[in-house]
Amino acid sequence: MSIGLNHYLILSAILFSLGIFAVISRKNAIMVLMGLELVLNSANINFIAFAKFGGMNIDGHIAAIFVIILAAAEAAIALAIVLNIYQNYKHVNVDEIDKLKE
Amino acid sequence: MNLVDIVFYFFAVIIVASAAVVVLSKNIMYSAFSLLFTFFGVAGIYVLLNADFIAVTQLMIYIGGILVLIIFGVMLTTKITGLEMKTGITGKAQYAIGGLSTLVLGGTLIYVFNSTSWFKSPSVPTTSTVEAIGASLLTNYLLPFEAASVLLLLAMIGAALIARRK
Amino acid sequence: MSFNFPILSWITFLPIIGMIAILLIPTGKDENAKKRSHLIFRWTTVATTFIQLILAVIIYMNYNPAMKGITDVNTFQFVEKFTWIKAAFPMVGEIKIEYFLGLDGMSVPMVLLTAIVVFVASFTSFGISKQVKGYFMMYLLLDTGMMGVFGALDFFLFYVFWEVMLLPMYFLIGIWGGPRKEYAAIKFFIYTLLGSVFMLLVMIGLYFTFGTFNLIEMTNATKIIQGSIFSGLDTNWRYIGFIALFIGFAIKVPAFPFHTWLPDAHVEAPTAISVILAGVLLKMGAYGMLRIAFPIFPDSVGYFQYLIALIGTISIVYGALCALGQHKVGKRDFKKMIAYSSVSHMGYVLLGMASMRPEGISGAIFQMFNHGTITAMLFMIVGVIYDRSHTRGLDEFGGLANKMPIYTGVMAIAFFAAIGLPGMSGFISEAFIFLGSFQTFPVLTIISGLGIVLGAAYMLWALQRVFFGKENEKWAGPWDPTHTKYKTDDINGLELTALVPLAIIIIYLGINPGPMIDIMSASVNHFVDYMQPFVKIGGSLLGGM
Amino acid sequence: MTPENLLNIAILITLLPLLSFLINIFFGKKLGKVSSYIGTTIMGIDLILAVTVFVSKVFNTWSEYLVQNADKSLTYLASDAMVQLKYNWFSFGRLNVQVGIGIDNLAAIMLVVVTLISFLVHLFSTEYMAGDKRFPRFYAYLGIFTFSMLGIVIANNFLFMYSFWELVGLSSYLLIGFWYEKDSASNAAKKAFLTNRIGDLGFFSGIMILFFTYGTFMYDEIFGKMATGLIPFDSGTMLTVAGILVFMGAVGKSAQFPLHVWLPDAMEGPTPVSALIHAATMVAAGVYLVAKVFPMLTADALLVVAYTGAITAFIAATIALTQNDFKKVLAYSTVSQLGYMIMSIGVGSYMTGFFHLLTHAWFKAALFLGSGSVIHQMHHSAHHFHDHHTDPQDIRNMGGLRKTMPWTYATFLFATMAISGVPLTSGFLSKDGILAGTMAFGNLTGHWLIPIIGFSAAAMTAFYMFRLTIVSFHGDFKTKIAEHTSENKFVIVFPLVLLVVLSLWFWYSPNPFDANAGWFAHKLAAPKTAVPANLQWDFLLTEEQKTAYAEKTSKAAEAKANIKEALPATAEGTELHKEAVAPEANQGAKEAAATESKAVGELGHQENDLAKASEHKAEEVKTEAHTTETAAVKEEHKTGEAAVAAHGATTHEAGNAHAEAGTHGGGHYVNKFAEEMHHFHVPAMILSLIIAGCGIGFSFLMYQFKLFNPDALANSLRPLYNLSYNKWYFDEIYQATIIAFTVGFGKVLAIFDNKVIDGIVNLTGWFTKLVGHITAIFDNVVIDGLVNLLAKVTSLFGAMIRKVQTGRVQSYVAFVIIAIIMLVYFLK
Repeated sequence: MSIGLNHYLILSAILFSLGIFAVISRKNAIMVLMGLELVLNSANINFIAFAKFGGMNIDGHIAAIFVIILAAAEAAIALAIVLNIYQNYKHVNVDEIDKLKE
Repeated sequence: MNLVDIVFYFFAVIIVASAAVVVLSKNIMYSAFSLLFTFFGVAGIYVLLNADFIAVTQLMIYIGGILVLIIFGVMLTTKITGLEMKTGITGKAQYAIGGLSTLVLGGTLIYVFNSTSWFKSPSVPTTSTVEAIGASLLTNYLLPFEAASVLLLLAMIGAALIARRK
Repeated sequence: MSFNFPILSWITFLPIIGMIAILLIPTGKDENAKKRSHLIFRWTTVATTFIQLILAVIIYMNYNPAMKGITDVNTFQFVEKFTWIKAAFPMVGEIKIEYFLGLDGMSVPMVLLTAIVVFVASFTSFGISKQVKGYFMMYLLLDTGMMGVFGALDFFLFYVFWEVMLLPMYFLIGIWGGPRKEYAAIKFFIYTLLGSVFMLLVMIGLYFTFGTFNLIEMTNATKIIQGSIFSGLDTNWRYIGFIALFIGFAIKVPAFPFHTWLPDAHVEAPTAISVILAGVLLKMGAYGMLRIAFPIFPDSVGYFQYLIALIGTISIVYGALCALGQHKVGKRDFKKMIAYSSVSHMGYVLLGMASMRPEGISGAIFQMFNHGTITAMLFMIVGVIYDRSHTRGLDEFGGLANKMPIYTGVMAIAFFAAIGLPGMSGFISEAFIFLGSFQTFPVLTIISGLGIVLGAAYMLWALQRVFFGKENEKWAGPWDPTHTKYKTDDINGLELTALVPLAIIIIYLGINPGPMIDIMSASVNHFVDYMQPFVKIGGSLLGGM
Repeated sequence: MTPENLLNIAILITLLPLLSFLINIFFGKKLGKVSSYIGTTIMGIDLILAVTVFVSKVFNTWSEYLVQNADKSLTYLASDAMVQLKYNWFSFGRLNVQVGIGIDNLAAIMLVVVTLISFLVHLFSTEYMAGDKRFPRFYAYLGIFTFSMLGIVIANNFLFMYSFWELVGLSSYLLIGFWYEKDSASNAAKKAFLTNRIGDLGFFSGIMILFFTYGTFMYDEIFGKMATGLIPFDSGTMLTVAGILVFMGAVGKSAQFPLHVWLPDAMEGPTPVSALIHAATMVAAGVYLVAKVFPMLTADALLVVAYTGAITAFIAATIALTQNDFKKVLAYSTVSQLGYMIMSIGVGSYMTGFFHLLTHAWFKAALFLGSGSVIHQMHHSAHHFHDHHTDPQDIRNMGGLRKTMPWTYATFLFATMAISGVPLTSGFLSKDGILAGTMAFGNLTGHWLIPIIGFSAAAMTAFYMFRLTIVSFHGDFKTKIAEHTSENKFVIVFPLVLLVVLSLWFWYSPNPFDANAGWFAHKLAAPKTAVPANLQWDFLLTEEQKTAYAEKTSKAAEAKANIKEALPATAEGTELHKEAVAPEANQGAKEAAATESKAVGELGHQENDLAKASEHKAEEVKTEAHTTETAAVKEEHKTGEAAVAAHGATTHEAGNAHAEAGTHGGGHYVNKFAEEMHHFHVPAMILSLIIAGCGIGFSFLMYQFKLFNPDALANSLRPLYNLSYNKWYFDEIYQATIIAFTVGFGKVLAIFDNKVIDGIVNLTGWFTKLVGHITAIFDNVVIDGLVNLLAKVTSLFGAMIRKVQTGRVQSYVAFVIIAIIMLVYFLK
């Protein structure tokens, strides 16, 4: 069986799951961020895979570009927020930041 | 197994392995560095999928930009020396539940991907995608493109504003 | 149309530009900066309205009086038309609303009038000292609404402008008004809103009847969708629709018995707003009838023609008597008297329109224009002494002719114009309204003639009480002993700037009404031809009453 | 002079005073005393121009002329009757509104009257008004008055006439209220304007009727169309009504009963104004109007006019008998004389009415200016003594002024003689003519009341005018104020002398006893009436008109008779032809039926048969009727001829009468009235001489020689005296009825508006508010209660679920993941 669409999809599924796991389980906000990057990458793999095999062609590429753009913006903002949190709490532990509870 | 298969598996292994390190490592620096390999592998996959432009973009933005940013973030928020480099987990119960649900999720996804009969079009001849991307960005996708530009600008300003020390 | 520049949109939305400009100019913090910024607001408004006036004059110059308009969509001028809102709705189907502006002989005088009155009233607004920024912004918004109403040829667009005009008016009366401003503002608002609700209902009904909001297409009976609410001729639904529209517009005119908001609104409103209220807003009611109610429901006009003329007659005599009664009852308020005289004068307009004769309808439109200029003058004149004495009581003055000779001269022009003295524009319009309406309703016309006598009576009464006789000791000294605000006792240059142009227009059109009559005659004749099969024109002496 | 030049000069004459107005109103303050020179100079030029127009119009014959400019907006027309221009002012697409000016002999004479008197008043006022603080303003007002009055004079259409009519009202308002600080003056001004407005309402209604019928404002076009038989609403009554309505304008302006009340009050204005406006020109405008529209007045309308004039003349004369204010006496005398003129035109004596207007203008202006001269001196004198209580206008304070003011006295006396109708004055000529006219009218119609009133008013006029002269000028000084007076300056005396000279007979007729001998009577022949003959007095019609009408009526009668004749003939024909035609008809019907029967059944066949037959028959009958008709027409023609013959007989008679008249006066009479007037010329003259003599004599006996005590006479006739002294209580009656009613009604309506109409609105508002309150309570208790209940239940659940909310982002993500997985499996 030669490498086809499904291979790529499964790869992205694994990557996605790992990313989600990082988001859920890790304490450090930056780790959560890294998990998110993984999730985004997995999505991108899907786009490109569909671009090649599913007939999305250039549209898939464009979507991927926008995802990358988003990711960049997200990273910048998120890190700024992290820095801000750090300034306020002197740590970046997500589970201890539960102001949302109130 | 032809060459393409080999290359695919090579990159797949790199991706999965390094991603696992990213997720599971206790030392945040290790995670950050292994993220580099993940991104690199993904870029390889892109090349494999004839997405040359995206691959280059991946290298430049993710590795050259985002990763550097993340490492900066790590540096700025973590004391380099001592145990502080290690990051804890959110608690045993959550860890377990998270792991379990992630596994189930991954399984489900794989199951879904496999059981779905995807529409497949004949693969197009491989040419450089750069020209096509450029053309469609400035025609069909002009508005999203402009919006994205504005978004980036805003993100830049916003980041600067938020991170600023009061 | 060789005129490619979208002049109508410009003239309509120019005030919005002015408004945004005022919005962006900050009000100063300290006293001096505040004063300076107030000055900027004022002159921005004056500049905006002046450009508007120039545009209106350009429109007037470029208007081709030979083209008839009214029901013929191809002979409208300065047309701007494109689809504005197009949306599909479940149950209703696709709704298409056009941005459709255009002018014909009926609207050109109104556009010109609006530009003139708004420009002139902006000078009168200089006295406003409270929340100057907000005032001028509201003022300009009001301007846009009024211009839009006279330019719109799409019912929906008309309605939108109609409502746009309503809100600033509410605030202008409610914030910058007199002691009972809230009461007056709410009364005005509710009355007018009631009228707009009627209008809205009929508008929706008409949409289902014609499948369009285009006012011109609505005059084409072949476009009626069979079985729809207003289909057929002389059906009860058509009568109801007409009455609803008529009431909606009659409130604005205002015709007896829907007039009671007017005295209150006038008494409470600041001078400039009274000027605009009387000068332009009242015309919108009559204009709406001519543009919408009459051409769309010609059969109902035929059915109710006598009633319309009767309402006109009652308004004339009733308004005049009430104005006369102001001299004897309670607080004799100058503004209230003029407000009632407006009821009377707008009654002439109704009578002229009901006559369905070219003379009568031309007279009615001309009367609208003239009433706009004359009443604007009258209110400004009241404003002049109110600013100085802070009272408008007719009994509290006397002998002002000696104290303020120039003022008295200007005022005499306005008063005699209001009486309908030959040589002033009011005479021509009233005379031709009567000549027209006499042919259709001889008896009503002769009864209405009483209005001329009564009009002279209350005007001269007021004239005598305020200006002649002995000077009231209360005002023995100069108005402003410190001479900071008023250097002399007589009217000042700014006020003259506002009044003299109006006086010149009044006298010029009284001697040479041709320029105004020519503009409208083709349209009016076409209008009369169009209405002719449905209405009664001319007749025997007693048959027509 | 070409018509264009004539008309251009006329326009110039009209506009020059406007120029004077503009100069004086805008630059008056700077000009000061100079404004009077400007005004007077302009009026002098105006006068010269007016005389030019007068001479060239009246003493030349004008041939027919018609010139139009390129776009036909301007037309010059001329005929001997009138030189005029018509201008398209503006148009309503189809309907052109034409205006224009026209000079006929009437207008040409009026131009001179107005400009001359205006000039003299300007001159007079330079002295009289000197020192007034609004001196330039006075000249401005005089200017605008003269302008509008000239506008009335030269108008050749109702629209212009009405416009200037109103403007004259305005300038009169301004001038009466010139001293507006005085309440009485501003009241009088208002009263004048409003009273005139009432008349104008009628005037305008009349114009509306005429415009509706004829579609034009032009006199000549209206009269022309009227003469062809087009009348308003096809009703003679409406024509009469239109005439009376137009006449209402004159009633207002010329202060005729019942709208005469404003004129005496108008004496509050400066005396020169009274002379100009309220004696000579403006009040005469009404008479001028009636003269202009004379052709359209029907017999009934003329009768109304005549009686209005007569009643006015009588009432005003009786009031004038007892007044003590110098100007009031003159004012009532003016009203009375105006009544005379109106009456004269009303009885059909057109020329004498206008002649009296002219002569009256001179001597009444002289009287008023004379009174001005007196009052001026009395004022000065009172000032001299610092006496502010003595009324300088009261004749009881005068006396003996003959000695101090000889020129004034002489001119005043002569003018009094003129107004009283003493021979050798112009007043005698015109008054005599009027009285002859009324007598002729009385004789022709049986309305003898009019000449009786005419003569009694003449007697009273002579009496009160001499009373005025004797009391104020003769005898001894009654106060020291009177004693201190002296003769006025030249500018005041000169107008008096000039006016008195103009009141001599020779200007108008070489024969001091017969006006008909002069140019005036020839140049001002009554215009032909335009009214259909059946609506006009028989004696005012010319022979041609009568013949034309007779022809017309006979034709109409013929046609009527024809129809009547034809009707029985038709019936007869039907009967006769029934039998004769029947077989043929049957034949035709059968044929028709045959073709039809194929399609139609047997029953239908029969019906068709019948129908066809009757149709056929009807046609036959029609033809027959036609022939009968022609016969009838022939027959009728004969009758018509007979009628014409009979008419010829009358005409012949009239011709005889003419011939007779011809031997008498050497003239040819246009109509029976003229002839009758000639008959009554001598009796009227004798009677009027006797009556005027009686009046004058009685006056001398009572006031000069004091043979009777006026007070005793007054006492013995106390009710009558009071009635006269209080002006018949007109003011009081109007105040109590019309004014009180109107103002009261206005008051009631204002309250009604405030309380009832506005009350309804407010009540609606209040009711809506009440409903709102109830709704609010309902909303608060019930609806809000339900909502609150729901909220409570929800919050209960919320408290339970709350525990799940950790506030940690990651737990939420975990929940989401779990939820997604569950969704996938459950929805599968």
